[in-house]
Amino acid sequence: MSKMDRSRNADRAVQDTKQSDRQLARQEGFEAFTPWFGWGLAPAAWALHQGVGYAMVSWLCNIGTRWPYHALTVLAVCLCLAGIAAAVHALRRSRHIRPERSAARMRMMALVGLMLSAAALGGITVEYVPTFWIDTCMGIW
Amino acid sequence: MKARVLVDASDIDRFAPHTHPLWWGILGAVAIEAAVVATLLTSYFYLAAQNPAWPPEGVAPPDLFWPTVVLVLLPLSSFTMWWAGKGSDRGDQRQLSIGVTASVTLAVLALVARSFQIAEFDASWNDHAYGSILWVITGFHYTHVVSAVSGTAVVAVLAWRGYFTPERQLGVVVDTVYWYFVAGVFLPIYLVLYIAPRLL
Amino acid sequence: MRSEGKAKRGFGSPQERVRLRLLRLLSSAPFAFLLSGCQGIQSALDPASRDARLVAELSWWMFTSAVFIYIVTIGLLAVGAGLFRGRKRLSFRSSTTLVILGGVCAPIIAIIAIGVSGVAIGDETEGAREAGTALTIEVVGKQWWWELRYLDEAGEVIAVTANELHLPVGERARLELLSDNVIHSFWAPNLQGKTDAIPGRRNVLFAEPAVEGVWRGQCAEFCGKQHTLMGFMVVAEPRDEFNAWLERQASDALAPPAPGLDVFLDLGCGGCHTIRGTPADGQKGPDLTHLASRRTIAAATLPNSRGNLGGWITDTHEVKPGALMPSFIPEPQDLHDLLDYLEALH
Amino acid sequence: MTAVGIETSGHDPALEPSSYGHEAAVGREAFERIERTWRSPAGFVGWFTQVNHSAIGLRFIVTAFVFFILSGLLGLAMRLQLAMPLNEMLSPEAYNQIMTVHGTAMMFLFAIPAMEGVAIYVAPLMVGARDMAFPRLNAFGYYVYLIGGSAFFLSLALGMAPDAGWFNYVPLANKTFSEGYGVDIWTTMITFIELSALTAAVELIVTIMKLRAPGMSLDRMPIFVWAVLVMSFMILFAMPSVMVASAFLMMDRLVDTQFFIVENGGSPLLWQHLFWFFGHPEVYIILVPALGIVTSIVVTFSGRPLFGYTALVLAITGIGMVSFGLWVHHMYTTGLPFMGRSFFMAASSMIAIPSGVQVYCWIATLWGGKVRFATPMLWVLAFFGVFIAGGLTGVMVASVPFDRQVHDSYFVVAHFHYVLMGGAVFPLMGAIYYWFPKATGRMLSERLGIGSCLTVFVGFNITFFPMHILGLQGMPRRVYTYVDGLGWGNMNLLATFGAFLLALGFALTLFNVVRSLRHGAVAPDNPWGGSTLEWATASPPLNCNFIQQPVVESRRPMWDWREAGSRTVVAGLSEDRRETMVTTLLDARPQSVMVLPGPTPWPFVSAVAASFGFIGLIFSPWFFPIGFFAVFATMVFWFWPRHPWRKK
Repeated sequence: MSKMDRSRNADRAVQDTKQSDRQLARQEGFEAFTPWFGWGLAPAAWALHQGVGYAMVSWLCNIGTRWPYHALTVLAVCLCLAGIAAAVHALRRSRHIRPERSAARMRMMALVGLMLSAAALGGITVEYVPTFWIDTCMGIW
Repeated sequence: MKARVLVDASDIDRFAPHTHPLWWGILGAVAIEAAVVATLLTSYFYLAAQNPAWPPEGVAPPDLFWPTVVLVLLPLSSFTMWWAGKGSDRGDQRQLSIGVTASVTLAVLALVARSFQIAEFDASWNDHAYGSILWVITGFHYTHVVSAVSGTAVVAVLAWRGYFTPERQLGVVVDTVYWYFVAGVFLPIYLVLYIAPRLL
Repeated sequence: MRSEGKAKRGFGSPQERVRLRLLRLLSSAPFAFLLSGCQGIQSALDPASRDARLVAELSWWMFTSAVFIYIVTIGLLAVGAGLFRGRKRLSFRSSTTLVILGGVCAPIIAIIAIGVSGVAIGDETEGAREAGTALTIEVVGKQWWWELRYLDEAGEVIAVTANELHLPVGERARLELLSDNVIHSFWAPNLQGKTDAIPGRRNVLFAEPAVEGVWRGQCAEFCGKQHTLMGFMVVAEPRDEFNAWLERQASDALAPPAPGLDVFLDLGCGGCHTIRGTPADGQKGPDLTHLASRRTIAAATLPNSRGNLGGWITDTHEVKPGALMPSFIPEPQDLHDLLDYLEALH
Repeated sequence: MTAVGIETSGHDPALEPSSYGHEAAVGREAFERIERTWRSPAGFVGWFTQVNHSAIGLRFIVTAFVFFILSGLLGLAMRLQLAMPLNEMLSPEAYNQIMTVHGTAMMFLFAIPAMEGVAIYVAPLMVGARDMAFPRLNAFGYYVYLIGGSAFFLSLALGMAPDAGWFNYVPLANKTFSEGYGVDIWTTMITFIELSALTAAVELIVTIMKLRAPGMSLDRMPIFVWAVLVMSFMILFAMPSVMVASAFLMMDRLVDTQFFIVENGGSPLLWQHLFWFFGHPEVYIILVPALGIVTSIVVTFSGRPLFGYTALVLAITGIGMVSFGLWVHHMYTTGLPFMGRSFFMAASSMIAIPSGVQVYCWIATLWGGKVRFATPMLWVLAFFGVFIAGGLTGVMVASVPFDRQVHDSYFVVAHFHYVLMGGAVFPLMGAIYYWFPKATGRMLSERLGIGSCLTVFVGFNITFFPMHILGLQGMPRRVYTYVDGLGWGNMNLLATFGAFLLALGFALTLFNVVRSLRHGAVAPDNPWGGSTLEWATASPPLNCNFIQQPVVESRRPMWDWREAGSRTVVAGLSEDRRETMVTTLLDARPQSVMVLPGPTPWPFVSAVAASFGFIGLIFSPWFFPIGFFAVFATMVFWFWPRHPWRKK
């Protein structure tokens, strides 16, 4: 294989061993993690809302008020919004990233993170809204 | 079909302990263990919520002295382990051997303290669900310290015999990661088993 | 609604049943799915209460929508995968539209429908509704039969019976589900969805028959060897008939002491069974004080007849393998006396 | 290239070369040297030392299907017993054991290991690795599975099988109500077998994250690999829950702990929560890789790139996430607060969105393509027909009031067979027809395959469709018989008839496999014209998988290479030791080279030591320390540090 072949393939290829992920991350700093936020925040927000919400139902019935549950929902929604914001930021940012291959990968991660966060937000909504029509103490004997 | 060579691997590093897949494998094992601990602690709170009194009437929450000793000893042993790893990175066999041995000694002391504390438990495992979960969580962690100590003891023996070259230090790196986990996981256990019954 | 007579219809000779069924199957196989959904004294499709009717209607709505969605999806697949040749490839935009409409919008509509109907019907069926739940019954799951304790307003036990739940028509009865052994689940599909009887818990279920009738129910949570034959009957009757029934159940045994009672006691039946007003006061098995008033024996397994009763006593494990009651084989005359006595326990 | 790449033309497998010239690529001498380095030892003793992923993966698949046949026969026995009311073919004792073993074995001994087997066999090939990251751990996992599964089935032969159901609800599974060793065998053997699932999960995660061929960044990974990755993470977080639960139950029975004893502060519902927190993700653990299989087949047989790659990754990840938030829908009837249940009603119906997205992405991919209806594709079509129906009933049972009627009735039996058979077994059969040529070098008979697929599809629907109606007519699950006169006889007889048709269909495939191993047409390297890397090696795969590790520049390297007329590869890997590339997590840039260990008996010895401890635990708690130190001793030998390769 000639030198010329090699250089012609340089952009498409992966000969860029010197520029590792870690170096890319260092160069990007905090930015490198933003596409991942949605992946982490969405399940966390949903698990928090569902798990803690579920565990607190009997207690809510006892104390006769629902504000802790509303507060929990606000917290979970904020987490989802943070995930969405980070993903949107990463999407914008990915335009400036080189090589193009890394940018494409980053766009995909950000897109999935964005949609996961949106899905979690949807999940929280469909769990939260019906509770307005449900008596907290129903089914507790 | 013609082959076009795009990557030449002949010069690439063959010994890369910190990016070695085994390092990721141990992270996987740690994730599993962490999930087990989380399940155990959740079960603890679930059982607590199902019972009118927790610990049950007439049972005192476990004493704080020995667990606190363990809480000091285990991070200390992690520190010596880290120091040993530093030595290993530099190829300093002596620092590795001393560090690892110190860790094993500290952990054995922690085990002794833990045994005293188990002997002091006010509840037996077969009295009440409280006793059961208390013993099981404690036993789970005890077993892990024993396995970490046994594994590290082998590493220590090998270290004194000069077995680890910079190419072969993978064992040390992996053992260290696991050690951090075993030491670190005691903190949530400590908070749940010893502090929570006093606050709730 | 199904009458009591029909409830007993089925317990015929097994060979004959099989032959009949084969014939019926052959003649009606193509329509079997459609026809057989509409009958049954233990069926969620034949509601006898408002609760069950709401759920049945919900079911039909869901089935219809599901069939519609199924046909549309499979139809699109068939068209797309080349049912008609020369179908053009979808552009990126139409593909996206397809995925968003079919994969996101349709499910969202389904989720909203499920949520709204689930909350609304759940609220109707699980709530006490009007406070008029004067009647409280403790339903205790046993291995493998049901003990029913009727309570008065103070929560004291008035009457104890087994495997036959009587309810006044048009009133909402509160069933409190208990167990002192394993988990059972009380399910009378014509009246209400099921709820578990779990040791250490007191779960509540409401039953409100809208019409007179007799239905069957069954344990729905696997509870050991004889989970299968752990049935019960539900009888809905007008309030005055119910009152008369309850009054009789509350009384001591109405049968006069007879030779059969001595056989009963000599065999040791009293160690497990209670006949109020006699020395028999065992707690392990069903209360037999008014045994003859029940329609079935062995937890709604057999019709209550002299022959079945005799067979049950002498060959318990042929009828119900694994049952905790041992078989007894008394002298023929003793058995007759015993059966005479048991049949007199009205 | 756009994410869709609609423009790319279809691929005709007839144009594929029969071999990509593996020997010619490096020359005969080097080829033989590399193959010798990677060869698995032969012979009886050699068998116990093999570690190559292709060997271990095949073993997982074959063993899983043996268990599938055995549990399927148990299913037939149950159907025979239920063919008519008050049938006395099986005693309740026998029926309950058979029912428990059927359920447990189908889940733990067939479905998960079969999916893992396919993943272990295919995923490393698909990512272009020469083997998995921890070959010896792989072998260990297999022996654990083999020993545990065999011991479990042996208990049925000995008549002491567990009989408290595959879900083992306490208090029924407590010592008081389940005497004998049955439930102990369940708790120990299941925990033991989970160990194998966990090792496979860690192994797959690390292999996928670190051993991908250079250039295969995360957005170029085949969907199947994504699915395997998600499955592995799900195993990682779901299995510990059931391990803890079964350990609790084991201890309750063995050393009198009180976790589930109500009188002493225990809670039966704790078991249900822990069990279903595992049990619900479990069905998605089985489903998710099947979705990957379906995607692979759809892409190959429509001959065009996948529509909605990102959407599918999202759907699979979303299913993984949502599946952990559904477990309480198995407990709607346990008397939990209604508001609590409403959360899970919402979450359970949410799963319809990712499922819908996938189905429509596949439809869009197929739409207008030149679809080839070969057997793998037929199985996928059968999957559509069955799985969509199962998914729809799944959305129904999410509804609390509806579920309170059908819960624990035959409706649910119908529902989950539609989902599990439709969602896992049909794609798995498709996978067999799809990858059989790759694994054996022989094609399966198309004729027998079509016959098998049709028979299975018809038999399946005759068996399980009537169960929907039976359930609504009030027939509860887990009953060994039913009294006459409730109108259930016809449907049950029909279902039994269907079950035999179903069995016949599977028997046809079995016959096809056995026959084609000898007499099948010889398979070329890429018989279906697939786009992913497993088709780049010989059929059956070379010992080293790839004589030169590939370099990837898009999502469909095989099609790129065909167009360009040349392959892109890695050079410079050693010929006389087992080397494979380690690449970076995200963009798969070359990072280092890993030297893999060769054949060794230690995993087997270690697995035997572990099984000694676990089987002993059925009888005495003292086997815990004994097993612990026995395993430790073998592990020391296993991990004894040696120079990464023999010095010349």
